[in-house]
Amino acid sequence: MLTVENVDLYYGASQAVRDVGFSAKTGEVTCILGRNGVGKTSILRAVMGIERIERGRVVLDGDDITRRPTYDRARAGIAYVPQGRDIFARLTVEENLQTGFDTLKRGDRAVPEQLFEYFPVLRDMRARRGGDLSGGQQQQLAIARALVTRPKVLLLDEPTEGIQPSIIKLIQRVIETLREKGDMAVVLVEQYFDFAHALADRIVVMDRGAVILEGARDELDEADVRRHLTI
Amino acid sequence: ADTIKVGVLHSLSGTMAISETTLKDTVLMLVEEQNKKGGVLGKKLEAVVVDPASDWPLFAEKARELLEVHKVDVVFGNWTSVSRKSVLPVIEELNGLLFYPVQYEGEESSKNVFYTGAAPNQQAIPAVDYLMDQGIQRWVLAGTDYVYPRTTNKILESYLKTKGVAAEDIMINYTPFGHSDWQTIVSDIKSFGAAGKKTAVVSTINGDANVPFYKELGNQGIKAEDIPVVAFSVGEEELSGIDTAPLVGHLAAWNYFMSADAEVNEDFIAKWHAFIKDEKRVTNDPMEAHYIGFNMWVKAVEKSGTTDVDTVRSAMYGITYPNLTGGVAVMNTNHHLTKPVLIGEIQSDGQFETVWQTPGGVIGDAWTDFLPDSARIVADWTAPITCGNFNIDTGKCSGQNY
Amino acid sequence: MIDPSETPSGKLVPGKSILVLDNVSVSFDGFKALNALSFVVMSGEMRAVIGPNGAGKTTMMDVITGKTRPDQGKVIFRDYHDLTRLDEPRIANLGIGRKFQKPTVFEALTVLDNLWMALKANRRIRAMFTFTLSSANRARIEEVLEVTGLTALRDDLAGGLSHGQKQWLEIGMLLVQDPDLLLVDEPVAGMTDAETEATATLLRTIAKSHSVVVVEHDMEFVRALDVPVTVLHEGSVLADGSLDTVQRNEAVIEVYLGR
Amino acid sequence: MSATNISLRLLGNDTGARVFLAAIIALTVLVPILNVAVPPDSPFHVPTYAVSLFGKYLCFALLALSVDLIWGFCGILSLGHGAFFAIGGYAIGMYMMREIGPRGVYGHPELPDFMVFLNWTELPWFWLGFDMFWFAAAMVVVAPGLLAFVFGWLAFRSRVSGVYFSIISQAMTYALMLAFFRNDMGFGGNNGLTDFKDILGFNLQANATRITLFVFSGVALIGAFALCRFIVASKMGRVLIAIRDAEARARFVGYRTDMYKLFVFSVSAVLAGIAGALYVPQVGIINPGEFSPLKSIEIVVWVALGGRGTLYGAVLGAISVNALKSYFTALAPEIWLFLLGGLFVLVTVALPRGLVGLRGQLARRRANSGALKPKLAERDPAS
Amino acid sequence: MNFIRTFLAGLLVVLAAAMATPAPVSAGELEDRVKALDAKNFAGKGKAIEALEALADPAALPVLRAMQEGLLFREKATKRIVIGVKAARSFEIFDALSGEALGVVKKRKLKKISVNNRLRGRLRLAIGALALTSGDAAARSSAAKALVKDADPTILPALDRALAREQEVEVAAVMGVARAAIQAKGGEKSARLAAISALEGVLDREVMVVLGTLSQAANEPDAEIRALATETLAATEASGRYYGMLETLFFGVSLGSVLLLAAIGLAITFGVMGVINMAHGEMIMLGAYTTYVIQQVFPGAIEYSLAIAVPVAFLVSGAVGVVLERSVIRFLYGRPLETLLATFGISLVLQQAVRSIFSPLNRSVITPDWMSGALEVNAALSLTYNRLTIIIFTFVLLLMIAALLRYSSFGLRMRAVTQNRAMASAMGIRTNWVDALTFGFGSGIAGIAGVALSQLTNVGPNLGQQYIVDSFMVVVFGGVGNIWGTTLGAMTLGIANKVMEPWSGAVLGKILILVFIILFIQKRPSGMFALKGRAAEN
Ligand SMILES: Nc1ncnc2c1ncn2[C@@H]1O[C@H](COP(=O)(O)OP(=O)(O)OP(=O)(O)O)[C@@H](O)[C@H]1O
Ligand SMILES: Nc1ncnc2c1ncn2[C@@H]1O[C@H](COP(=O)(O)OP(=O)(O)OP(=O)(O)O)[C@@H](O)[C@H]1O
Ligand SMILES: [Mg+2]
Ligand SMILES: [Mg+2]
Repeated sequence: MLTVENVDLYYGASQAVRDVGFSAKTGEVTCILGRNGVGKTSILRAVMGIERIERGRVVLDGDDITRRPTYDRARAGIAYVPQGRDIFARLTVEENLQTGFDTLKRGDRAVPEQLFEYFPVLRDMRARRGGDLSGGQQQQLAIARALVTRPKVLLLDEPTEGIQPSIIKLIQRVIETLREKGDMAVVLVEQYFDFAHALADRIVVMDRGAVILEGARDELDEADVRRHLTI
Repeated sequence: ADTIKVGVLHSLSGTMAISETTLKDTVLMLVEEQNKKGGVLGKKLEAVVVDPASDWPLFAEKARELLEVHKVDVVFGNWTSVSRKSVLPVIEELNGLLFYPVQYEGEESSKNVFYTGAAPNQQAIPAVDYLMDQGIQRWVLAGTDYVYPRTTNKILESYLKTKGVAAEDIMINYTPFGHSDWQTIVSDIKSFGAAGKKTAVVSTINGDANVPFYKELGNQGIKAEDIPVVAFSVGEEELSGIDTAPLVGHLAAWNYFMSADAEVNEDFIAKWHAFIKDEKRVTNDPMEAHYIGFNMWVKAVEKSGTTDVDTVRSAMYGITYPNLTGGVAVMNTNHHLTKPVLIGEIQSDGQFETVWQTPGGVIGDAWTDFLPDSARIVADWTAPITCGNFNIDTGKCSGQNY
Repeated sequence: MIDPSETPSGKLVPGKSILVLDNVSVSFDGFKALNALSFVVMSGEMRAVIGPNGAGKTTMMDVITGKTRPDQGKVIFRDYHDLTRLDEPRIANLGIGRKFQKPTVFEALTVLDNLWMALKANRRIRAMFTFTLSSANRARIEEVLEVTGLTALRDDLAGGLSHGQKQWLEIGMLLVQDPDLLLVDEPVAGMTDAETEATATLLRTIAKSHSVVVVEHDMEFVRALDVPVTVLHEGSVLADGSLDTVQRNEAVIEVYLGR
Repeated sequence: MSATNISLRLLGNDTGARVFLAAIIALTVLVPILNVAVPPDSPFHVPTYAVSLFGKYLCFALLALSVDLIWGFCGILSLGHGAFFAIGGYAIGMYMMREIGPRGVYGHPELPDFMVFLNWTELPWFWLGFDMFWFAAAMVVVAPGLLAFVFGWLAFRSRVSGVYFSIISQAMTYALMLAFFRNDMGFGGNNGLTDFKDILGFNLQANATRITLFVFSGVALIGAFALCRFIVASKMGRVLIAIRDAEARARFVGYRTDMYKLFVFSVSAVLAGIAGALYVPQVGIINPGEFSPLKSIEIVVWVALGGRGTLYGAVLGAISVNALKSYFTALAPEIWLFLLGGLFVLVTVALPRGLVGLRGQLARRRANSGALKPKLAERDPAS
Repeated sequence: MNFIRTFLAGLLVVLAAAMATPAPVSAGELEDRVKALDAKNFAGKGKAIEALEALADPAALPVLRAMQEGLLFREKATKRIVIGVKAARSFEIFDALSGEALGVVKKRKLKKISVNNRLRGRLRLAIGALALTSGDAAARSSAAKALVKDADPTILPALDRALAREQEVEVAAVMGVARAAIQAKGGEKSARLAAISALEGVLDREVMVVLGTLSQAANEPDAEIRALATETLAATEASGRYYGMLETLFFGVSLGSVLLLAAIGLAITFGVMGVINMAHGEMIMLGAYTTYVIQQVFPGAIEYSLAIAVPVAFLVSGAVGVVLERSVIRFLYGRPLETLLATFGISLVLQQAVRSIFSPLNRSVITPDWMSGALEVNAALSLTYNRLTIIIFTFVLLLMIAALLRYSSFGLRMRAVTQNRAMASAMGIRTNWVDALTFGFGSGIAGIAGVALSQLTNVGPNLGQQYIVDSFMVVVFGGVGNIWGTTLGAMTLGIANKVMEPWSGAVLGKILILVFIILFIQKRPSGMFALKGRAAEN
């Protein structure tokens, strides 16, 4: 289980995240919603350790990982699908997937065949350079790459961006499967409300860097949530 | 001032540090020696060291600093010609006194500079004479592409031709500074030398390019007995950086070799070793040049009783001082020295064995007699001529800045 | 150098094609990204292009804007210019503007400067020194800032914008550039549903006086645009027509929409 | 990072530039006065030694400025800018050689000394016209400008950029160095051109000439600074930054980036040429060493040290590095390289925006304010 | 008929020569003549050598050899002629003739019997003549080879004697050539014609000179001999040209591998990591100095010194690289241009450090015996061992690096980290380790290059600067970030340079190469092996 407590984050002098806290339980999907520029990406980056936080804690399964470097967090079981994909452009698709091996024990270092079933296009393009792929293909690769590490916590930053409808449906099913397996906590940042709402167990709504609404999906009023996203 | 200041203008960093650092140490040693003897005119000498960093315009700046800021009475310095050319206007403008210790291409005689290294007639011509005497008929003139080799080769070419060497028996080759891949050239030399006539290479290759050149000679199996190489820029110090085993027998022409069999020399070497605290360090020709220049200056200052440049300069003419190789050097009125010329063969221990020596001293000639334009010019800084470039045709001096 | 003013122009000539792609093919190391693609955009028309990931939509835009040279085929702009022979700035100066799939803005410039840069104006070097902002232009920029919701961020460096804000900024740049033909690659990726609607309205307004090609995967958005749709697949046209016809097309469902 | 500075300046409160301009103007005015009007024994007297030293620094500053214009604002890292400097220097050097006339050592009425003793019989064609000052002065501008134009045209048109551009610019200066080293080229070989006597009839060693040259250097620097500021403050400046940052994107907005680059590159080369032309009469020698790639790298180092993309940072960098060099080489000849090298390392690590960033950094210790943190994707190493 | 007569005549000569073998001379005679070697001047020494040679006593061989190598001395006290072998600041001496060990003496106690080049030539002839009867086949062969060169008819009887006795086919062949070369010059016409024909295809330059001389009217009155000589020479030269081309190719490849060696570390630190590493040259320099230090520390193991130096240099330069990365470079990722400034500073510091520690003078690095000399393919083509070694070494190194980058997981991590540091970290890759190791690895490789380069050039504080510009040129020319590009770039530049050099000269050649690079980059703005497509943009 991932817990974020009282996080403040600054870019230079301007504060992007204010006193944000939430927790993501294993076997659940936690959705972070909010308009553009409210700090969703920033909080995920803070969890991953890419952005330094000024105050607050990040706790994974009881361990305080606030001071740990990014790669240690990855090794501890957090995987990240960044916004904008961040594919290793000059590595092949295959190699992109293999970059996740460092988090695995030697014996486990293989790309699960299942990933190619989720994203068949990756199989066809195994030897192609990541940077040559189309936008949507890269997005699929980014998700697959995160799954290679077999994480305990999966951070997804707008994973459906640029992906064709049929695959979005598929991703939805994949996330559902992962939830059902019950060994992973999923944190999903999403703008595509229907998609998010369909998947979410818990919803966190952010505005101007702060959490303004939080709760189990079923407890929250959908219209209320939508209202926060429109103004 | 209560001390007499001696400026030292040698590069301690950059490409020339390799050669010039030793000269800085030499001057420091000479100053220390002199101070042990009580200094000059009852005053201590004080060395002012600056680092012109192998940067030619910086030489000019530092020279000006020495003269204007530190007010030195004399400067010992420079190695490359271009650095000398760069400081020349400054030294002349401020009426300083510079001792230049390195063999060079000549074609210069400044009122304010004493040239204690060899002029071309004190190195190149005797060396070629010696080789001709050894039966050499074919010549490779190999040099780095800059003024000194160009001039020297020009002089040699015209000299060889006057000696009846045919044009096809002379091969001239130039390489860039720091040239390091000698395969083709050495192979060419090999073929050139295999034409039946005895062949020699006259090398004016400069600086760092020598090591790879000699290594390539060794590797391609060119032995000194087959094609000897006589060099004008390779001395003991350069050899100390090379594995000399394959080079035995190649030649160099200088006015001084460390192996010279003379009491003063052994003395000098002992002092050098003591000063530098390293028994393995060698001595070389430019060091001797500074040794002679420094001591002549001391003598001249004592003689004139002042460090005033003009007085000291007049006192310099005709001053003698013992060479380290025996005999005495004389400062001529053209600001060049009379010195003996020695030809030595490289030994496996990195020393030279003198194989030939001019019977007496050779007068350094500022303006070579082997180029038509410069043959008409003489330098004489005493009356009635009193200039560094007197044209005997027009009877006038030209090119003076004062 | 072709000066745009010297060539046949005029904003809208109804009933004439503004852009014709004729049998265009592009391949990368043997892989055909575009396969004999032919495609016409009429003057004043807005057209949506959809298709599976990797169908060649972005590549098509690359070809039109001069980024990628096709192996074969012609791209004719306004019946006159063969775009495959021109370089990017010339094509841009002819009146073709583009929004990239991955938002690309000038990160070291402020939001305002980004708009300034894109503003329709003489792009010659000489003109740079005499350039001053006319009051009409000033008003236009303010208006665009308002539309894109960036007014408050006008003096921030574009590099510090969030993903969605960059997306908006790029749309804003396209607006001030005011080209005759707009190529818009996935404009609403990363936008909230409300913003998506706003964007659709915006595009519809623009389309009244411009020709527009929009690429999107968001079917709600495409529906909101209410324009003819072309479906690309494996580098050529799979189907076209209204969104409803296309959505019922079995092949489109199979490769793109999913069941 | 420099972009903040730029935006600030556009808002009109660039104190740095104002302070800088004032300082340079003061220097240009005061140094001659303190040299001429103040008696030598006064502590305020500026010796002639210092005048020519400062004059040299000003030329270097101008050179650094020219590099900052292209590197700081347009991202063109030229590792061969020394070539333009040297060419400007050669142009004026040739004029001064011709002006020696029959006063050379061999007394030849026309040929410079080095030609006489290498047996040249007549002046090569490219030396013609250099007996006229206006022609030489024109060449100071035309020759580097033309070379930059041709080189830049070739390079920018075929979109050579980033390190590729840097390295071929280095190849250019390297090739020129080797060529000028050759005695056959007719530029005096490795000794270059020396022994100058006067310029426009004024004795180079006269104090008045020296001071005039100094003042000209100062004026040139101020003028060039104003020009550069004008360029970067106009819309041009923003286009240049846009090109630096995302050249491809700028093309899609309709800017012919190759032409823009060519323009600033040529302007910059001309400035470098002028710097060279002012430098040579003051140091009294021009030789192919100025073409050496290492020298060109040094120029870039001055700019980086001072702070890239601010113009006055470049000037500050050039002056401080050279002043330190002058100082250290006399004070600590044996270890000055440790000091200078160490300084370079220290500045890069501790002062990411160079010396000019120091002020801002002290003011805002907290976080690297305003600085763009690199996003996930890093920039291309070449930019 | 004619043939038989020649044969018989030959046989007779051989027999006569065999019978003329002088009787062993008295020991006293030998000793006197050895003493005479210590003459006052070189002319006197020359006479003494001739006199000694005339005795044709193999016992004189070691004396002459020692004299040639400058190891013959007169012991000042006893006036004895001795052979000295250097032993740490003093000499171990042996009696010149008996070889009896006479103990160790100080250098001062000995007076060297000096020689000059002319004497060395004379000595070689004498040694050659004596060595023809030596027990060692190689010695006989080289003696015979030397005879070709000095081709002197006076040696003919001795040569024939040796030829008759010779068992080894190859040595006999060399002797045959020598004999033909000597015979071709004069004597009976038919024998001369036969000798000339026998020389066809012998690529030895000396032989060609003989033929060349014979084909000129000025030297040879007989038209028939002239014609045959001309014809033979033409045939020989044709095959010589072919080998000349091979030689140029070899030179080119060897220059190419030097360039490659110098650049390959940079291909990693700059090409892969994007650090504009101005201190690269100094890493090479450290490697070269390591070689020097190793040779100083193990003076007895010169032959193995390079083998020891390679790993040590890798560790030394690599460790310095790691330290630099951790202390400086790591603060500069994301600011690649600043690395230029910092590494420039580092390079100044390292240079000055070496100057302070080792003095500004060049250091002498010894070439092990197995690397000196040349592989004689034939007389026209010989490949120097040091170059051969370096070519092979370079390629082995290259393959190892390429394999590491391409196939090892370290290579993958390295590429991932340098492409996107933050994302690599998010994938669990220890970026700080990988960065340090990558930079250390590139630096270490530069150090290894330094070991090899110490065999070709100066080992001094400027070593690095010599190579830095060329290295950048090669990396960029080949296409940044591509090891194969670097390789092909280096080879192209090397070969182009060597093909051009003979007709343009070294200086112009170098300029042309630079111009070529500039123009080439216009055509391929991202180097030879540019990455194409979208991947290149991000
Ligand atoms: N590198 C940066 N430097 C400065 N400011 C930044 C930086 N990255 C983000 N910001 C600012 O921080 C705020 C939050 O950005 P963030 O990317 O977290 O938003 P978001 O919620 O993910 O938005 P979106 O939905 O558009 O992706 C924004 O106002 C943005 O301008
Ligand atoms: N340089 C290249 N090398 C190899 N393949 C490439 C290259 N550029 C594009 N491709 C391939 O061409 C195809 C078309 O890509 P394109 O970006 O045009 O797709 P798209 O329709 O825009 O997809 P998306 O909806 O995912 O953005 C993809 O399969 C991509 O992998
Ligand atoms: Mg975001
Ligand atoms: Mg696309």
